[in-house]
Amino acid sequence: MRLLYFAWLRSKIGLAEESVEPPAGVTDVAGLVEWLRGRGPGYADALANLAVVKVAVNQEYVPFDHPVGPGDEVALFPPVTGG
Amino acid sequence: MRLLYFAWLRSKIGLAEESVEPPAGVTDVAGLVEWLRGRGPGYADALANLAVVKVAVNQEYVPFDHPVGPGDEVALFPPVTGG
Amino acid sequence: MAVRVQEADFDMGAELAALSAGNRRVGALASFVGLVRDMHVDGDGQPVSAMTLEHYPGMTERQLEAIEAEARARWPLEDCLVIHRYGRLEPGDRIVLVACASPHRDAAFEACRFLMDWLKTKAPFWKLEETPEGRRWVEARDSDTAAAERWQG
Amino acid sequence: MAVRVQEADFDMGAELAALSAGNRRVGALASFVGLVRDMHVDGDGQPVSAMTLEHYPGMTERQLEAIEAEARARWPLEDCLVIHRYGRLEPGDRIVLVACASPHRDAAFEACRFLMDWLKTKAPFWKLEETPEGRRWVEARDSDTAAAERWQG
Repeated sequence: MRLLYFAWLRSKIGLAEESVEPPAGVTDVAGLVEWLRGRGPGYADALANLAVVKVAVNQEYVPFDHPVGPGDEVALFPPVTGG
Repeated sequence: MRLLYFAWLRSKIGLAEESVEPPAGVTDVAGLVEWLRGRGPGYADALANLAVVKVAVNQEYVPFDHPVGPGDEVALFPPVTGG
Repeated sequence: MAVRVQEADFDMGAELAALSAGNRRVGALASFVGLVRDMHVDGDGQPVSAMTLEHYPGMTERQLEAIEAEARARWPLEDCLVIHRYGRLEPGDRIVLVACASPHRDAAFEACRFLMDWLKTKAPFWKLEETPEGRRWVEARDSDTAAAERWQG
Repeated sequence: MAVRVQEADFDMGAELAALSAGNRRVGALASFVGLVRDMHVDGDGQPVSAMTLEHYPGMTERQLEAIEAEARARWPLEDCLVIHRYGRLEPGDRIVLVACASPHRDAAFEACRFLMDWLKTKAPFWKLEETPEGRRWVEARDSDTAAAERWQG
């Protein structure tokens, strides 16, 4: 699974992207986020408040109960501020 | 008094502008229009339906009961269609 | 602030760039360009080969300046521009440019639309269309009057 | 129809002219340009010396294309264009251009505003401002979310 982080999530996690193989129990975005939080203080800090975290799976916005699997591109980022 | 006609009022009357000296009884736009109607069939035709005639006195829109006097510039024209 | 009534075409890029040039408070620039269509405005299918825009010199500038001052009183505009052409124009030709520069996009959009709605109902211009059946004066549209009335009261 | 995500600036005049070129059905061309201001968007008085726009390549184009397709489904548009820049920009620089060409001015104005509202809340761009107190990520504004919600349902 390919993970992408943008804006302050990227700064806090310290990575722009990574490839991960979460345990079999991780089947949706919420589970993935929970698993990521345990990977270090940067992740825990970045993912502390999910009210300011948006998720895209394969470049489409999805809710936290959306399923994720091995081949997916999952992006985590703050609410957008373009325009 | 200087009179200006635009668009189809100009075509019907056959003049773009003229200087007139209406009789003393003509004191407002309505009186002026009534007097103009008597000046010939072109005027009568152009001024037959006042619902489609707009008036400006000294380049400001006015209602038909607006006063007019010797030094005024009075313009008669159809509803505008610019833009 | 500027209002121009002219026979010549205008340079959209240069005019728009000038509205925010050197002013770092401008975050939003909304604009509108009206062009001559090859079909009558009310969509009766009558093709239009050209049109001539007549206006009332003097009163036109006065009305446009009054409309622009009203827009500037209603919205926080850093600058605004109205250019309206007159004379003979062909399909595809630009007729009018309205542009509003503001710190905020809502103000820029609203003021631009307000100016167009008022210009359609207040600025003394008249369109004479050339069609296969001859020339005819375009009639004022109720929808334009209704659009302008939204801004009143 | 076109959506472009690019680091380079764009030529407003050329882009706008291209939208109606050769199409005699276009009577209305509404456009919006967003520029970098020298002050923080929420007006807290913090000066901004520059900003860097980060985006999500791939998803950005996808979202912009989806937003544009939605606009074309809602309004009778002859053409429309969205250009959004990324990278480092300074006050006065252009960030975004949205333009809609239609036979009718209401459709052109509405679609243009719709696109801007959705772009502000859906297109994956993030602004990092440079201020005297350091860099900071711009926070999303509730007013932008509210503006986008007007178009729903």
